[in-house]
Amino acid sequence: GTQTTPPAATEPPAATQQPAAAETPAPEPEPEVTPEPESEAPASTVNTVILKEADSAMINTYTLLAVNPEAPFTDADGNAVSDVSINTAGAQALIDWLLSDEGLDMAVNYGQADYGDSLFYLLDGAPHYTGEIEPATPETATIRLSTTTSVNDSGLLGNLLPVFEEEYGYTVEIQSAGTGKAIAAAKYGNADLILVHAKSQEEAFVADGFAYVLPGFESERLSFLYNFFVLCGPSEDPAGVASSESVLDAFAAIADGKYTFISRGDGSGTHTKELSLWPEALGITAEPESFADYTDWYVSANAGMGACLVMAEEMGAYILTDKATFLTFQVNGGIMN
Amino acid sequence: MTINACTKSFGQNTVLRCPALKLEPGLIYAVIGANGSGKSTFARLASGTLPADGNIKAAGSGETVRYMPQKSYAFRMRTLSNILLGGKDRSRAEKLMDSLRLDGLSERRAGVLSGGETAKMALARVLMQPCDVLILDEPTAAMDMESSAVSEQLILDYRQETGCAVLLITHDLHQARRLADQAIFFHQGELLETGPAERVLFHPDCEATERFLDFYGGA
Amino acid sequence: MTINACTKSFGQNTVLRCPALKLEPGLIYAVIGANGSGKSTFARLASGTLPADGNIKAAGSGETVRYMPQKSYAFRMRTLSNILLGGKDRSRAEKLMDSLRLDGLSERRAGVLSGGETAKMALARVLMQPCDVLILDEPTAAMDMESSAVSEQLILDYRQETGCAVLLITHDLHQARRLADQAIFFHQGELLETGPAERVLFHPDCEATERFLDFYGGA
Amino acid sequence: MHTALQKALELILNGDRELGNILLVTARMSLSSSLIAMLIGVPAGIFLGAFRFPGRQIWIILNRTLMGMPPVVCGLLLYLLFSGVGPFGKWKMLFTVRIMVLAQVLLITPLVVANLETYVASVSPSVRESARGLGLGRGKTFLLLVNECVYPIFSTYLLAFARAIAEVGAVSMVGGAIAWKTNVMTTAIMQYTNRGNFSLGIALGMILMAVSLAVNIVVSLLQRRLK
Amino acid sequence: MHTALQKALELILNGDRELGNILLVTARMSLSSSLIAMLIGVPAGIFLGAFRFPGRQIWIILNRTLMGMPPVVCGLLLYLLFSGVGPFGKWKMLFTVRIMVLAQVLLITPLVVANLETYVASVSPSVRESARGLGLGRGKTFLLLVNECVYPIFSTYLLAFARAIAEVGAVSMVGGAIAWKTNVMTTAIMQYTNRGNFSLGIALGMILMAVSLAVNIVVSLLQRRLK
Ligand SMILES: Nc1ncnc2c1ncn2[C@@H]1O[C@H](COP(=O)(O)OP(=O)(O)OP(=O)(O)O)[C@@H](O)[C@H]1O
Ligand SMILES: Nc1ncnc2c1ncn2[C@@H]1O[C@H](COP(=O)(O)OP(=O)(O)OP(=O)(O)O)[C@@H](O)[C@H]1O
Ligand SMILES: [Mg+2]
Ligand SMILES: [Mg+2]
Repeated sequence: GTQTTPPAATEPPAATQQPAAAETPAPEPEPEVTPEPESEAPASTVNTVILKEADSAMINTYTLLAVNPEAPFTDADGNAVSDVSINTAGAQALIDWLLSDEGLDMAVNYGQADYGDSLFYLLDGAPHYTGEIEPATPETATIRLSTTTSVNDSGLLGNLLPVFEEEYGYTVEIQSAGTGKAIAAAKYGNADLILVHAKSQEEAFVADGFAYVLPGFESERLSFLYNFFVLCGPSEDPAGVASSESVLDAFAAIADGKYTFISRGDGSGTHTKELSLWPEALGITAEPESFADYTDWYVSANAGMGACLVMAEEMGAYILTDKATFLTFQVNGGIMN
Repeated sequence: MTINACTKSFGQNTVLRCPALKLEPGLIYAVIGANGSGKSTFARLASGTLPADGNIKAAGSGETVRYMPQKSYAFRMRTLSNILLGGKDRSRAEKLMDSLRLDGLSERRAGVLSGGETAKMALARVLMQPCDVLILDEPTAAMDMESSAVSEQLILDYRQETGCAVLLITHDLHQARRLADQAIFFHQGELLETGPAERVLFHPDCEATERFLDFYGGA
Repeated sequence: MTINACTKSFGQNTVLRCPALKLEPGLIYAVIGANGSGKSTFARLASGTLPADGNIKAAGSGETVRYMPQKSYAFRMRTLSNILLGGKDRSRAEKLMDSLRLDGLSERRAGVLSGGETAKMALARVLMQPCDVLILDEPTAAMDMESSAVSEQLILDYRQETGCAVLLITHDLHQARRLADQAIFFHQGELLETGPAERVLFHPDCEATERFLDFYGGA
Repeated sequence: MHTALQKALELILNGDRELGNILLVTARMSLSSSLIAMLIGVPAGIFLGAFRFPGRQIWIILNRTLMGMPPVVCGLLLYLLFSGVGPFGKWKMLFTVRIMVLAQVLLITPLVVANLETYVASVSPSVRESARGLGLGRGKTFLLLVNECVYPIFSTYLLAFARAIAEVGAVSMVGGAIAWKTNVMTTAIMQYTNRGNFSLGIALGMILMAVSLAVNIVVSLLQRRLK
Repeated sequence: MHTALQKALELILNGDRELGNILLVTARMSLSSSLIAMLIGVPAGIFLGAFRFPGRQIWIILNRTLMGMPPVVCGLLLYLLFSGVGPFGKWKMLFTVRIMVLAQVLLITPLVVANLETYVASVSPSVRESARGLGLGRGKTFLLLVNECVYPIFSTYLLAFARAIAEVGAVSMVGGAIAWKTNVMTTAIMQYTNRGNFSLGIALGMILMAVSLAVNIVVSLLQRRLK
């Protein structure tokens, strides 16, 4: 079964709830795979459980950025490229809608039906759009959205976008990849807007001039949703992270005891977050050289969240993940017997 | 050795119909007949390289058979190695190659040999070891006259040494006359006539045989 | 037509050394020699299917050459289609097949034909259209006597109709005598003797030729 | 395994609309790419196997090296070339089925060429000698060689099709696995696996293998008749 | 492209330690899997191509279908079999090079079998007739067939090696692409691509192709000498 530590004080109430997957029927995706009841023996189900969540250090903020059509695009060899075609009108319409009452409402409520809990929460002071939304014209109908796997795999976009498409006549093409690649796609002129969750990378993106301030908004970075990264691990919790003071202590305990830890290692938002949580003395960075001496416990998997969760389950390892992905993974059965 | 009665068809095309046949050890049987009359098919059945209809085994069991097909296959190796596939006795291989004037070619890749050279190699290969029945499908068709004569002598010697029965398919009636004790005549897939070579080749019973032999005079 | 002087080597092994040669239209040249003496290589060079050393073109230009290789290849199609590859004239194809007794086989897949049948198909194929030089590499070696006789007649007719020169490689000296006006003798890759068939085949100048022909008596 | 089978059947019997779309895109992509690869590769392979020309050996080695091009590299190269900032960005081909087909053609053609080359090298001397002896030109000889290769052409087609339908690295890179547009069986399997939905992944895998099996049986029967 | 080339050269010249490890794992994995696949596939292919036995046609179709098994499906199946709760979970093979080799062998062997089968089917009648005529048994005939197939065996090996070194779907699934342990060239390329570091991805791709080219040249020269 799954269990968690009590949430830290900063949390909105909803986030403190343990995912009550078993209680809520999940009719939409696959009715026949019901998540294991909590009472069942751990061996026969997903043994990886949330051990540490809702720490203030673990907030996972999702940000929308519209790609600047005047951005200093360069090709792979660094030569400047002009006239890259970007569907600015489409990107604006999608952002307007996502930040409208309707869009925000749907986003915040997503997950209630399947997981008994929201997967995303509204950020305090999130930008809010109240104006008109441009309907599609033949030139602007196709919107290229580059986003991270967590947003896509959690089913959030699949739930929201059909409503938008239906109402305004757009088609949104979603490419999902790790944050690093999602941002690179935009830099290569292959996206009209991006939806990512790695502050430092977003700021670099803005600093390089690839984003711009949409009319009616104040900032290039439109952070609007958040949820939490969670530290997961075997239910036995040999490192005792569940009872540690803070998530930083938890990471220190893992490193101290050399308990196996799975790192995404793929430059994703989750990876970026993880790197910031290790004790500085270890010197772990994205560079493989930096953890060459820790290979006995630090497993850099360079894979998607799903694959890493699988590996964590398999190795009885600790892992950092975003909560939405973890819940989706769990509802889907995670491991087949 | 006995060859069981058998037939061979491809689709509805019956290519061979052959009654049971007894081969006496030590005799040479010339197998003659027009192109497409089923001689090679007969040889394949008798040698066991092709199953007869109903998977009947044409060849009797217990006897060893050696068979030189009409199209000699040169294995992807040296000429000498090809010959040694027929038997391990190196000195015999060298003797055979000598008599067939293949001695200069023992290290040549067998695949590049000329038509006649390939035939000689295949003959040497099949003569490397004794057997009970030796089946030769037009062994000398591609050979020059000297090699042909040598080959005939080698076949006679082999028969002498091993006491085997020999089935010799040939279009060369001179050759048949020189070598054969018995003759077997195939006509349109039927075994039409068989008997002492003298009789079949000179005073055949069947009209078809006679007609076939007519062209002999012209040759 | 002229054949340029040329040589052919494989590695350090020189297989053919041939002086320039002039072929008169309307004459049949018998090409004789022991196995491996280079006859087929000569035919390949003369037909242009093999480049001579230094990529010299052996055959003169302007003349059309048709060539039947020693190993006839049956293309993966019906017998009749195979023959029609040689020329489009369907009635001629049928006439040729009739005379060669291939008429029942026109719809058979050429790949399954017997050795002699394949040779006859290949001969018919090459005789489908007129040409200036016809090169035949042991065309009748696999044929029965009747087919052989028919083939000889077909070759003579073809020569008559087209006035072409014919290079006929053969081990059958009877055949050479019956058909050839001229004879060319190869010995160990050298063109050793050439001249009127009468002389070369009966009163050769060279000792090697004489030795080669000796076995003729025995045959 | 059992659950997966059940799911596969359910998906098919319920006529799942998304599955239908995925199957359609998969079929479109793998059929067109394998056929185009054959159209280019068969002639090239026969040419390379049968005719001697200067630089032939280099072409053969080059082709074999292309055969070893990792799909991810192929995908990456095309991605860069067809990106908005790339030289062909204006064609707007990224994330379409067309570019997926292009990537597959680049990956499969060398395979087809190599297979044909190997086979033709073994039959071409006799074929060419006989064809030349009949005065047939290069064009006719070439057609005859194609005809001789019918059996290996079928086998090669199966190989090409198998690769086209099973490939994921290049296809996901240039196609983007966009739902309802460029999502094919393999990328869908990846997606489900990434969400931890293994049994749905296996279910799709089973459907894919069933499609493969059906194509195989049809082509094998055809091939048998032609032998 | 230019930047990528520069990066590739830098990586090599600097003797990058991680690159060294990746190359080593790649070599270990692709050499062993391609060789094992040959050891199984060559005999099986020759057997299937040369000898008639009941059910042969079914085996051929089965093999062709296995040829179409998507790497991701293969990876997924192995994953399920070797995961902790799977039947072979006790062997603790998941996320090791050994299971990557196993996955590759499963993927490559059918290819090897199909290639050999096609070739052998064309030479086997003559070979078997002659061998039988010399009284050679099945074992010797089999060895002769192997000897006749040396040329296609080399070509097939190149194909097998190319697939082994270029595959990414199955390998990443069962191997986990763990840095310093099971990370190979293709998964490393994926990694850099995922981070948006395309030119480093291309640089690795170039190195991979260079390795491929070297192997090709060596094998082609060997093959030429043996012809
Ligand atoms: N590729 C090659 N490499 C080495 N030697 C070769 C090659 N091809 C042919 N030879 C040799 O060249 C010689 C002449 O061959 P050719 O086929 O011309 O003989 P031929 O006179 O036609 O003989 P036959 O009467 O047996 O047909 C033979 O000894 C043969 O072994
Ligand atoms: N697979 C097959 N399908 C159909 N017909 C076949 C097949 N194999 C052989 N034949 C036919 O069987 C007949 C007999 O062939 P076989 O090879 O036994 O003749 P042969 O007497 O040896 O002739 P040759 O003197 O020309 O060698 C031929 O007419 C041939 O076309
Ligand atoms: Mg015969
Ligand atoms: Mg010859």
